[in-house]
Amino acid sequence: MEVNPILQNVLAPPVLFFLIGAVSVLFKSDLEIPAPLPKLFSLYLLLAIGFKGGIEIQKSGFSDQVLPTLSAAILMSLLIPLIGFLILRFKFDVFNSAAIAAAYGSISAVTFISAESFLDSQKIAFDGFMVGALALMESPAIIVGLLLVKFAAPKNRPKSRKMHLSAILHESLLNGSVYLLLSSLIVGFLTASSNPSGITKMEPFTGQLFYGAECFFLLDMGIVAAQRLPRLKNAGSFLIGFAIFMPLFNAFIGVFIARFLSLGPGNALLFVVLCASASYLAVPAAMRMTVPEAKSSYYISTTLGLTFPFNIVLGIPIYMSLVNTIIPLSPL
Amino acid sequence: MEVNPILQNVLAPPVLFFLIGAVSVLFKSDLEIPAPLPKLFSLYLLLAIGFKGGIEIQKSGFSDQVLPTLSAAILMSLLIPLIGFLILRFKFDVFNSAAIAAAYGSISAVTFISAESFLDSQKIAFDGFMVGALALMESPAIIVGLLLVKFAAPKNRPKSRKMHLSAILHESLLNGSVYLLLSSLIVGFLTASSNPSGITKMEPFTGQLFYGAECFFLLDMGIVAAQRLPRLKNAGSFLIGFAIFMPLFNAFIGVFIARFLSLGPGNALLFVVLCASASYLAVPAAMRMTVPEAKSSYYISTTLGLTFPFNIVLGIPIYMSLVNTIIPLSPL
Amino acid sequence: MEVNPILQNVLAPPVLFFLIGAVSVLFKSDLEIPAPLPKLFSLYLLLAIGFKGGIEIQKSGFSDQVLPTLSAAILMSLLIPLIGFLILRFKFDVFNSAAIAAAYGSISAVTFISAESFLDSQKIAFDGFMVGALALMESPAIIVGLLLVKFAAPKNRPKSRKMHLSAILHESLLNGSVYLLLSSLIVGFLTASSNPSGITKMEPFTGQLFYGAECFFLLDMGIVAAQRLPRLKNAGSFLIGFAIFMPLFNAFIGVFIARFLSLGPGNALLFVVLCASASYLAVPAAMRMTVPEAKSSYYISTTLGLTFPFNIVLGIPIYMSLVNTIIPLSPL
Amino acid sequence: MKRLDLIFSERELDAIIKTLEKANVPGYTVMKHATGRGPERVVTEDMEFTGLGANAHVIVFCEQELIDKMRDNIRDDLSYYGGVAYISEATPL
Amino acid sequence: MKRLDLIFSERELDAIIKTLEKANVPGYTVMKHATGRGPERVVTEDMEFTGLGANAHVIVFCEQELIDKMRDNIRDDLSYYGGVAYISEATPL
Amino acid sequence: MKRLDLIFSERELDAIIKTLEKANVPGYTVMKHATGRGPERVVTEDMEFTGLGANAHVIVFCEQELIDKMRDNIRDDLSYYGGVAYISEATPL
Ligand SMILES: Nc1ncnc2c1ncn2[C@@H]1O[C@H](COP(=O)(O)O)[C@@H](O)[C@H]1O
Ligand SMILES: Nc1ncnc2c1ncn2[C@@H]1O[C@H](COP(=O)(O)O)[C@@H](O)[C@H]1O
Ligand SMILES: Nc1ncnc2c1ncn2[C@@H]1O[C@H](COP(=O)(O)O)[C@@H](O)[C@H]1O
Ligand code: NA
Ligand code: NA
Ligand code: NA
Repeated sequence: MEVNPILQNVLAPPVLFFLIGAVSVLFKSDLEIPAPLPKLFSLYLLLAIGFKGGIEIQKSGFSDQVLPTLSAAILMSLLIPLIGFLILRFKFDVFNSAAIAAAYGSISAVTFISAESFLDSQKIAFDGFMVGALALMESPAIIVGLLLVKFAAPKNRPKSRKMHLSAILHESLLNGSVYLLLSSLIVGFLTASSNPSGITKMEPFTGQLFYGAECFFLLDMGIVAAQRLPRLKNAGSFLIGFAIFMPLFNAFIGVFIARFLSLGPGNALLFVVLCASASYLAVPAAMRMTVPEAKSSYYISTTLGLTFPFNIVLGIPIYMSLVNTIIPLSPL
Repeated sequence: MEVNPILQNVLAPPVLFFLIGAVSVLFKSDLEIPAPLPKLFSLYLLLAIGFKGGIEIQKSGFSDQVLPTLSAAILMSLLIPLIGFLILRFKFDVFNSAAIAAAYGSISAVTFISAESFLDSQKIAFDGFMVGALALMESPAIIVGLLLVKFAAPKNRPKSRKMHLSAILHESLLNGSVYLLLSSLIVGFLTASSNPSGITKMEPFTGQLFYGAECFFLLDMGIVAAQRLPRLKNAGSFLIGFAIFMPLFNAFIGVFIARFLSLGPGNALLFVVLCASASYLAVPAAMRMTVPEAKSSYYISTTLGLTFPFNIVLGIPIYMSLVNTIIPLSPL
Repeated sequence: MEVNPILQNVLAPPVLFFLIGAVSVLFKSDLEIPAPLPKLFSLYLLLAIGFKGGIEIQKSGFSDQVLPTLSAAILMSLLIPLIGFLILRFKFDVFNSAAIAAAYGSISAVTFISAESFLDSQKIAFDGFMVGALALMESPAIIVGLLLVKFAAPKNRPKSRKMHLSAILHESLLNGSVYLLLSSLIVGFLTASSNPSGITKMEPFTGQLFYGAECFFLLDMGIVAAQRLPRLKNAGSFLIGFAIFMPLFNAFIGVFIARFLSLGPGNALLFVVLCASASYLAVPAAMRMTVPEAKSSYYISTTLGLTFPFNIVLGIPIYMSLVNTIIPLSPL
Repeated sequence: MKRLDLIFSERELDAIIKTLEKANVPGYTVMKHATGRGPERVVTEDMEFTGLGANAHVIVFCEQELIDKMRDNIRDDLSYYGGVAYISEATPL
Repeated sequence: MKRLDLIFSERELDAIIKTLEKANVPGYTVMKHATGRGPERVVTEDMEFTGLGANAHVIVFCEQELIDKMRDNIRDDLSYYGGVAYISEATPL
Repeated sequence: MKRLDLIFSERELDAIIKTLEKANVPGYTVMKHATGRGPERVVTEDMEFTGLGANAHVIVFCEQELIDKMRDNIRDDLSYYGGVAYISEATPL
C-alpha cells in the first residue's frame, strides 16, 4: 500500500476541514458551530443524497448488477451486527453489545459521501444506484440489534421494556434520518420519471452546493469527534480496538463480496465503505429510545470519536488499495 | 376538469417534499426541522421574492396592465376580509371573525411561489410585476381586520385595548415579514436601476438556490401543517368548511376580475392564487399582538393546517383549470 | 470629494440590506434574525474569505509586494492600539482603554468584504494576497492590548487576573474567528497546490453564494448596529468622537503607507480599510475573557454601533477618494 | 430574597422588561424559546417563522417589596395577553 | 401552590406531557436544549443532529394533590430513561 | 435537598462546571442562550456571532453540605466575571 492515496485523501477540502475541526478542539480554540446549525447540514446532506440517488436510480434503471448488489448490501447489514454482537459479548452485556453491533451494521452517509468525493478526485467512475445500497443498509441493522435485545435480554427485563415488532419496525424505518433519506430518494425518482425539468431547477441546491456543505458539516464533525475521543478512555481498550478492527474486518469481507459481484473499482469501494462505516445518526437515536440500558457514550464515542475519523482520514484510501489489490485477482 | 394537472402538480419536488413532511407526521416519524431553521428559510424566501420582484418591476416598467392589476389586488384584499367577516360572524365573535377574515384577505407568499413553480413547469409565462401585487396585498387586510375590531368590538373592551390608527398602521406595515418583502423589493428595484452588476452577483443566491430552498421550506411546512390539522377538530365543522370554501369562493371572484382586467393565463393564475391564499405569517403575528381575544389556534390551524395544503396540492391546478375555462370566454 | 461614489456605494445590495436592517430598528419593525442564524453566516463568511484567500495566495505566489505589504499590515496592527491607547487614556482607565484600542488595531472582515465588493463594482483590480493582510492583522492588536493591560494595570489587580504570555497567545491566535479564518486560508492554499479540482467543486459554495450571504449577514448587522447605537449615548461624546475620528486617522496613516509601498489603488483601498476598520468579533471575545474589568458595552457599541456602519456606508468611498488623491501624487 | 418566575409570550417581552426596569429590579434573566400550555389549553409552540413565536421565561431575584411594587403592573401585562407569575423563596449563596 | 421541575431527555417529552395531561395539570412550560449530567456521570449534550438531542426542562405550577396523583407515573417515566424531578413551594403573584 | 441556581456568562461555563465536578455534585443542568441584565445595568444579549454570547443558567439539586463546600469557589468564579447564585428548598418527587 502506497502512502500517496492517503496523502491525496487528506489534502482534499472535506478532510482538511474535518482535521481543522479536530485540531481546534486539541488546541482548545473556542470555535463552535452551535446547535441547531449542524442539524441543518445533516438534514440537507440526507435530502440531497437521497434526491440525487433517486434520480440516478431512475436513470440507470435496474441493470443486472443492481439487484445482486442491493441484496448483498442488505445481507451485510444483517450479518455484521451478528458478528459484532458475538465479539462484543466477550466484554459487554447484551444491551451494550447489541447497540454497538447495530451501529456497525448500519452505515454513515457522510463516510459514503466522502468516499464519493475521493472517487471523484481520483476520476474513478461509480454508479448512482449505490445510494440505494446506502439507503437499504440503514434499517436492517437496527432491526437485528433490537431483535437481539428482544431474544437475548435477561428474562427479568421490566415488562414495560418488552419490545413489540411494530415498535422495532417503527424505530428502524421511521427514524428521522432514515425517513428523510428514503423519502428524498423517492422524490428524486418521481421527479426524474415525471418532471425532468425539476432536476435542473434543483441542481444548484442539491448538486452544486453539496461539496461546500459537506466541508462545512465535516468541520463540525471534526469538532464533535475530537470532543468525543477522550471519553473513549473510560470505555476501555477493548472497545477502542473494536472501533478500528471492526471496520477493517468488515471492509475485508466487503471487498470479497464486491469481487464476487464483479463490481467495478468505484462501486466496490462504495460497497466496502458501506460495510466498514458505522452509524452515528439513525442507530444511536433508535437505541436511545428502545434500549436505554445501553450506555450511549459507548456507541456514540466509538462510532463518532474513532471509527468515523479513521474511515474519513485513513480508511477510505486503505480500502481503495484493498479494492485495487483484491478485485483484479483472477476470478474466484 | 382533467385530473392530469393535479397529478403533474403533485409530482413536482416542492409539493412532493410538502407531502413527505406531512406523511412523516402521519407515520409518527421523528423527523424535525428545529427552530430557528424554518425562520432562516422563510426570511430567505421573502428576501429573494422581494429582490427578484423589484428587479422585474424595474425592468418591465409600469405598463398598461400594471396599475389596474395592482389596484384590483388591493381592492380584493380590502373586500375579502369584509365578506369573510360577515360569514364568520354567524358562528364566531367579533374578535375571532375579524382575525380569521383578515388572514384570508391577506396572502401566503409560499403559495404564490408554488404557483410560479407550477407555471414554470407548465411553461406558461407570467409577469414580474405580480410580485408587486403580492407585496401590496399583505397589509390592507390587516388594516381592515383591525378596523373591524375597532368599530365592531363590544363597547366594554378594556381601555388598554382600544386601538389607535398609528398602532394599526404599525402592525400592518412594519410587521417583520411585510417589511422584509417590501424593502427587499425596493432593494431589487434600486439595484436594477443603478447597479445592474449587482443582479448578476445576487443571482446564485436569490435565483439558483431558490427552488431548492423552497423545497426545504415546504418539507417543514408539511410537518407543521400536518401537526396543526388535527387541532381543527376542536374548531368545529363550520371553520373546516370555511377553510376550503373561502379560497374557492375568492378564486371564483378573482378569476372574473382577472378576465375583466384581460390578464394572460399566467398572471391570471397568480392573481387568483393571491385571492385564494391565506396568510399564516404577517396576519397571525399582527393579530396575536393586537387582538389577544381571538384564539390563535383558530386563525393558524385553518390557514396553515387546511387552506395552505389545499392550495398547494389541489388548489393551484384547480385554479388553473378555472382560469383556462373562464378567461378565454367571449369578452364580458 | 464627489458625492457620486458614496451614492454608488450606498446603492449596492450589501449596503442597501444593511440600511434596511438599521431602518427596521428605527421604525420598530419586529424583523429579527434569531440566534444562531447570524453565527451561521459569520462562520460561512470567514470560511469562504479564508479559503478563497488561500487559493489566491497560492496562485499569486510571493511577489515583490507581498512581503512588504504584509509586514506593514502587522506593523499597523501593533501601532494603532498604542496610539489609540494613548488617546483613550485621557478619559478611560487602563482596562477600557486597552480593550477599545485593541479593537481598533484589529480588523473587521465584513468591512473588508464590503470594500472588495465596492472595488468590484468600480471595476478596480486588487490582489488576493490582501486577504493574507486581513488574516495577519487580527491577532497582533489583541496581543498589544493584553500586554498593555499586563504592564499598565494597577498593581492591585487580583492575582487570579495576572495574565501569562501563554494565555495572551491563546486568546489572540485560537479565538474561534481568528482560527477559522487562518485555517481556512491554509485549506485554500493546500487545495490550490495539491488538489485544484477541489477549487472548482467549492466554487458554488464559497464563490457564487458569497455575495448573497454577505447581503443577508449585513441585513442582520444593520439590525444589530442600530440596536447598539443608542447605547453609545451613555458612553459619552468622547467615545462617540473617537469612533469616527479613529478610523479616519488610521485611514490617513494607512494611505501614506500604501503610497510608500507603491500599492495600486485596489490594494491601497483594502490596506486603508484594514487600518480603518475595527474588530467586533475576535477582540471583544478575547477581551471579555481576559479583561473583565473593561465594559463590553464600550468596545462593542463603538465598533459595531458606529465605526462599522460609518465604514460601510461612508468610509469606503471616502477612503477611495483619499486613495485617488494621495496615491497618484509625485513620489515621496 | 424572593425569586419571581414569569412565563408569557415572547412578543410581550418588551412590555414586561419595561415594567421590571421601572420598578428598578437589581437584574433579571430571560430565557426564550420556551413552549407550553396554559389553563385555556392553548399549546404554544416554537413557531418563530410565523412570527407567533414561543414563550419567554423571566427570572427575577429581588426583595419582596419590589415585587409588591410591580404586582399590579405585571398582573396587568399578563391579564392582557395571558401568562403566569409565581413567587418563591431564595437565599443568595 | 407547588412548583414541579422535571429534567429528562427530550426524546421522552411526549410521554411526560401525556402524563401531565392525564393528570389535568392547569398548564406546563417546556424548555428544550438543556444539557447536563446525572448521577451516572453521563454528560448529555445538545447533539440534535445525531437524533440523540438534549434534555428538556419542564416546569409545572400546580396543587400538591395533582403532584401526588402524578407521582407514580412520573417516577415510572423517569425510571425508564433517567431524569430528575423536584418539588418546591411557589405562591402565585 | 437544595436547589442552586447559577446565572453567568456562557464563556465561564467550563470554569463553573469544573467547580461543580470538583465538589462531586450528583448532577447539574445547563441552559444556554439566557440573556439578562445585572446590577451593573449591562444587558447581556444572545450575540453568539460576536463570540460574546449570552448567559448560562445552571441548576444543581444537591445537599446543603455540598453547597457549603462549593460556596467559596463559586463566589470566586462569579466575582471574577459577574453573575448570580441563589439557593432554595427543593424536595425530590
Ligand atoms: N400551571 C402552569 N405551569 C407552568 N407553566 C404554565 C402554567 N400555566 C401557564 N403556563 C405557561 O404560560 C404560558 C401562557 O399561558 P396562558 O396565557 O395561560 O396560555 C403557557 O404557554 C405556559 O408556558
Ligand atoms: N442533581 C441534579 N441537578 C440538576 N440536574 C440534574 C441532576 N441530576 C440529573 N440532572 C439532569 O437530568 C438529566 C438526566 O439525568 P440522568 O438520567 O441521571 O442522566 C441530566 O442530564 C441533567 O440535566
Ligand atoms: N437580580 C437578578 N435576577 C435574575 N437574574 C440576574 C439578576 N442579577 C443578574 N442576573 C443575571 O446574571 C447575569 C450576569 O449578571 P452581572 O454579572 O451582574 O451582569 C445577568 O445578565 C442576568 O442574566
Ligand atoms: Na457498516
Ligand atoms: Na387572500
Ligand atoms: Na484596524
